[in-house]
Amino acid sequence: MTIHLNGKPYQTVGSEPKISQILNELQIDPTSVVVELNSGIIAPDRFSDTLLKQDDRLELIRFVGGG
Amino acid sequence: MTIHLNGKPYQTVGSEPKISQILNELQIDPTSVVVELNSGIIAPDRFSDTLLKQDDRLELIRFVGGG
Amino acid sequence: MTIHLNGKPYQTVGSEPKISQILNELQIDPTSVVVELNSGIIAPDRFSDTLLKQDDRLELIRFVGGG
Amino acid sequence: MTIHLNGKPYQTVGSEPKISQILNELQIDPTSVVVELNSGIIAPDRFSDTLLKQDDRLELIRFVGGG
Amino acid sequence: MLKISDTTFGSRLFLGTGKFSSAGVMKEAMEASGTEMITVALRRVDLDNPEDDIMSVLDRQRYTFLPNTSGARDSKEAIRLAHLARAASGTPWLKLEVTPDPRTLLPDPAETLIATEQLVKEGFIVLPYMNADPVLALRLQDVGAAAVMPLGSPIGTNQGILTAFQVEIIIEQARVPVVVDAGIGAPSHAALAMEMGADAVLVNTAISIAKDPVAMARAFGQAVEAGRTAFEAGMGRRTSQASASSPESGKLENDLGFLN
Amino acid sequence: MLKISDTTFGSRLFLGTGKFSSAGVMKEAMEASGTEMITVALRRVDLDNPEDDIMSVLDRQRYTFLPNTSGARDSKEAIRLAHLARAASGTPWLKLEVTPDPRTLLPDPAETLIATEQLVKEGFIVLPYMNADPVLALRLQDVGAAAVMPLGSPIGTNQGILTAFQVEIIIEQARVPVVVDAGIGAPSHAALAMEMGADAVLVNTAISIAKDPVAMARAFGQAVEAGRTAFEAGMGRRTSQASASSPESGKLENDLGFLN
Amino acid sequence: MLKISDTTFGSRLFLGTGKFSSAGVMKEAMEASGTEMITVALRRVDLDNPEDDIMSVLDRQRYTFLPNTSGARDSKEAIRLAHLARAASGTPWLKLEVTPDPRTLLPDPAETLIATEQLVKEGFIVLPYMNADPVLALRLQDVGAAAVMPLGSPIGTNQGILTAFQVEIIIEQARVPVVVDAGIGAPSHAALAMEMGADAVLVNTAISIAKDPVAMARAFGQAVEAGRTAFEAGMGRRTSQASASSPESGKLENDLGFLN
Amino acid sequence: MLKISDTTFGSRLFLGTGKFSSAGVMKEAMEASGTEMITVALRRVDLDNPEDDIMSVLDRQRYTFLPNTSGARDSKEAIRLAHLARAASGTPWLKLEVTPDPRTLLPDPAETLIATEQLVKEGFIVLPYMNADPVLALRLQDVGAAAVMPLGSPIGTNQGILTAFQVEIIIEQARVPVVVDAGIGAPSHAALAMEMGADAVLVNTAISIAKDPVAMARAFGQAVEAGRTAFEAGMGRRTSQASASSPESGKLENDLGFLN
Repeated sequence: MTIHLNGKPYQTVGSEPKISQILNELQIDPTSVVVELNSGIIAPDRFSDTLLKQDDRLELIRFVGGG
Repeated sequence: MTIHLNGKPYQTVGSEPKISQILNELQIDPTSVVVELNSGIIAPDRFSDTLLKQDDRLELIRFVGGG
Repeated sequence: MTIHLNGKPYQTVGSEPKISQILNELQIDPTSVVVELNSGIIAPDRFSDTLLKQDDRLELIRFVGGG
Repeated sequence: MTIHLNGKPYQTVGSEPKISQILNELQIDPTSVVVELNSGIIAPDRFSDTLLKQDDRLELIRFVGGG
Repeated sequence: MLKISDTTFGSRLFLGTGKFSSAGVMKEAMEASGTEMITVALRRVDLDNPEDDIMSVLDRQRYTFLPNTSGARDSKEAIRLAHLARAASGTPWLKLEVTPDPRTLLPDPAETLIATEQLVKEGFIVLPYMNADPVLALRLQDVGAAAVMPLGSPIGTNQGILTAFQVEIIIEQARVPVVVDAGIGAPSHAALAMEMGADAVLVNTAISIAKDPVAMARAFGQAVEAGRTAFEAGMGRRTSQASASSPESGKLENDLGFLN
Repeated sequence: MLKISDTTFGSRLFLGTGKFSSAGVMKEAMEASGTEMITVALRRVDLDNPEDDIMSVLDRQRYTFLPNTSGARDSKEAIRLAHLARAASGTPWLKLEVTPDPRTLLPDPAETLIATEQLVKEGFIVLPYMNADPVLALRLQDVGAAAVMPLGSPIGTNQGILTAFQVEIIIEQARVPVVVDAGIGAPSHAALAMEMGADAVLVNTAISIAKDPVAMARAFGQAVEAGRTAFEAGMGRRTSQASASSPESGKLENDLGFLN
Repeated sequence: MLKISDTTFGSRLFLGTGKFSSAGVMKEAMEASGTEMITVALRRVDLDNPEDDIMSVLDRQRYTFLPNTSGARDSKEAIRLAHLARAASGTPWLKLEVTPDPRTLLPDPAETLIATEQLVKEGFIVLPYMNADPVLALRLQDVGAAAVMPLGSPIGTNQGILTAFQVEIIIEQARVPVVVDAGIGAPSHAALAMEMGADAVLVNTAISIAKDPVAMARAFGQAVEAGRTAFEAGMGRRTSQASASSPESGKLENDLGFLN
Repeated sequence: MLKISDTTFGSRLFLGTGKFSSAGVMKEAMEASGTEMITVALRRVDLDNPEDDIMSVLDRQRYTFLPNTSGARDSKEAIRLAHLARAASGTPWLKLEVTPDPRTLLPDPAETLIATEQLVKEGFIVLPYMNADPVLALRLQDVGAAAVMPLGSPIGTNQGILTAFQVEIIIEQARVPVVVDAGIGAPSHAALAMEMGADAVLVNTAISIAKDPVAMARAFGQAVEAGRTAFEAGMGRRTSQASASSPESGKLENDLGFLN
């Protein structure tokens, strides 16, 4: 299944994966990112029960050095 | 009769005077001013047929030196 | 006897006094000043055997705050 | 015969030439230059009767653009 | 040739008419300056001097009149003054001023933007007075400002162009004429503005309160021409390294070798 | 009217003749500038171009020639060049330059003082080029300098009058004309010098290396006039407090009260 | 003691975390600087370096984190970033940046005002980055900005406080802390800001791209303290008249009279 | 580590002792500043206060004393004062001041050069106070000055380093330490001098007449350290082009593309 991850197409392993699975695939510590799904922010406690659908727009954001 | 002329009370000579009469009383050249009556601009060609009522707010404005 | 002390006339107690006597009269610590007599610097060890004569020009100089 | 002209060796046509001859050889208008011979300035009216000797130091100077 | 909206101007010096000692001096100064653009303000008629009318002494054929909205503290007051100005002048030219703080007389960027957008829609030719803010300048152009008028320093301070780095950016990005306004206190300031590439400058008190306003007006006129001419003639860069104007000396020898 | 020694000058702009692309351009630029005082340097004749003579193209009736001693590294070399200059020009006018450091081309104060004193005794009209040093300016006047020429910034840098505070003191204390020299890279710099009360400015490379030297010469001529006119017309002070050019608004009321 | 919203800070130096060569250098520099306030930006996770997480290396107890909205071109984008920042940081602190022009990276006054008003209503502690515009500073305070962050000069230029006259007015009128941001390229710039009465300064690239960032961070920390101490110790005025530090000489007599 | 003649100094701040309100405040300020070099002047004993002796209150082990020749109007008077200073201090250290004009208190370049040469021959360690004249600085080094002390602006004006371009050249060419003296009115000025590469600064009235001289002395001490540290840490260049401290945004896409 294909979603838009950080603006680029991304092929998920299974169909309708959970956000937590995606983070796991990508080896991203869930506590280190903020997640936006189709322009809405998803709270960390919903990562494990939020299913992704075809063409969903998923954004994984975190802090970086800046002035 | 009393109107508010440029923010101050002004006693008109007659009752319900025309704007043109006021200008005449004050010896103001009608072509040298722009007239606002109760916040609406009055065209010069209406000076002679616009009657003033008690408590009307009349503003006589003109250009002065400025930067 | 009169000498010129720091540019002003000064009446000495005795005649032909020594520099050390003048400093003593003025209650000036000899180690705190440099002494010029008639434009020549007098070393401290000569204060006690240098006699002043009428009209000598004696300058008593010391450090003060400065930038 | 060799002289030093403006700091460089210069082979004169004849021996003991006059300054005026040198200027002529070089096609320099005598009124446009000031001449120094062995560090002394030579007046224009002496160009035609001043003879140059071996190793003389001749300087031909003129105005140029400057600030 | 300077062109604003569809009007061309032979002079790049705009003149304010405030604080002149007399109408006669003002008229002479205008002539001496060579200006073709004159700013005026709106005020209530002084009922004790009903004949005192600046427009009666000015040649309306010779000068373009640019009414300002001085006194307005927000976009609403400025728009109201704009309507009065158009009614009084019969022209759409407007120098938009929105200055909420009577102490600094500095312009309000947000209210200026709102008023510009509205007045452009109403058909005014709007020249907004603004802080030297490059982004605001772009926004004002986007909504149709006919020119932008960044300030050099606070009005009346004669401190010149303290905002040089911002004005340079504004000029670089401008799609409409840039008129430097406020703080220009000396001909050298006006010349500098033009050398930087400004299209015009507006000067008032530096001229009107000079000991000899007519001579000062002439001086500003010359300085603006000088600065513009220099801009067009291609000025040299600033460098940190000295270079001789006379021919460089070469290596040193005996005698006059140092001249070479 | 500017007067140096016993000569009066109708223009307060002195022009250097270095680095022009051609004699024709130089002559046109001189005319456009309105200058009456021209500097020239001394160099060895270029034996490969014996006809190349600047004096042949200049109108000696129209301009006063001010030979400089550029290249001199000490008072001895400068005095020797002065003698050559007088022999070549037939006049006692001299711009004294003593610049030991070819990198900065900055003047030597002690050697300049020595050479000035000597050359004045020999009857030269000496205009010493100097660092903007107020005490040195007094000393040079004491030994008979006909004018002093403080630098604005290092020659050829176009950085303008970085030495403003010193030049102001020099002008305040001057008993002879003050001519600001070096670093004047824009008409605004020249105007500023005149507004400060300088008696004249000397400009060279800013004009000669401009894309259009003739237009630039005209620009400098105008700027010098503008600055001088402003100086005489009495300029306003700089202030830190804003003041309106339009009539001040009074206390606020309803309606148009903000206008009053 | 500096207080913003309800938080007090022992250091008046805010540190940006951009462009450090390594996390180790960044941490050392933070410690050397003495800062207690750190800015960070938001970006998409680099999927090729999923472990690369700045927050994992920073001590959240020791520093207050001030997320910025860098990259936002209008109020809408800035507000969206603010929401992400709050979700990521768990705090309401926000450095609001709205910079539509990637070339100058200068802030948009109108959009900044809109976003500030909205985010304050949502409970954010908003520190807007702004042009040094005194009227805008007043408006931002009116809508609830916790501090204002006027720029000294364009970000990354190291040109210092080119906006001094505007910053002085902003400080004079401020009801909230004034933090000078952008362009501060040297400790002397930071000291000057504090001497002017600014409440704090934000520095980033001047430290992070220095040859020795840790030493430079220490230098800025000292300079900020020095400037603040001087401000509180009461600095002398600038004057145009010289006055001796050594006792003045009196009237002149013979001998050492010049000393008196 | 700063080294002058054969003496090394742990602090790059030299302190003048003029105009302190009391000996106690002066001593505390010295300690707070961290200075190791103190200047003093010579004056006739005040016969009405024979015990008033500054040397009795100062720790001669802790500080190097640098007597000045303030009051001297020419080389002869300066040399005479130098002899008195050596007799009074027992050391060859000397800050040479020759200031003929009591109004500006600016130094005389020619007389300073003469006195320096003579006093060096007599074995003095001479630190001449001088106008910021690069050629004079070279000449003074040629005759044996142990350091050069160019002025930043006229003494007591607090105007900072108005002579920046000259001081930069002096530092670049220096073979001995450069100590910026006079006009340093704020810690930011002192930091700037050090950032420029000066070896030390001398401060007096900015500290002694501050409301709180002890705090101000501490501030200057910190600022000098900060400036020196920055100089050694390698400061970034000034640029005219902005550059982001946060990661640059890439090309624009949908959604958060502006972050990338």
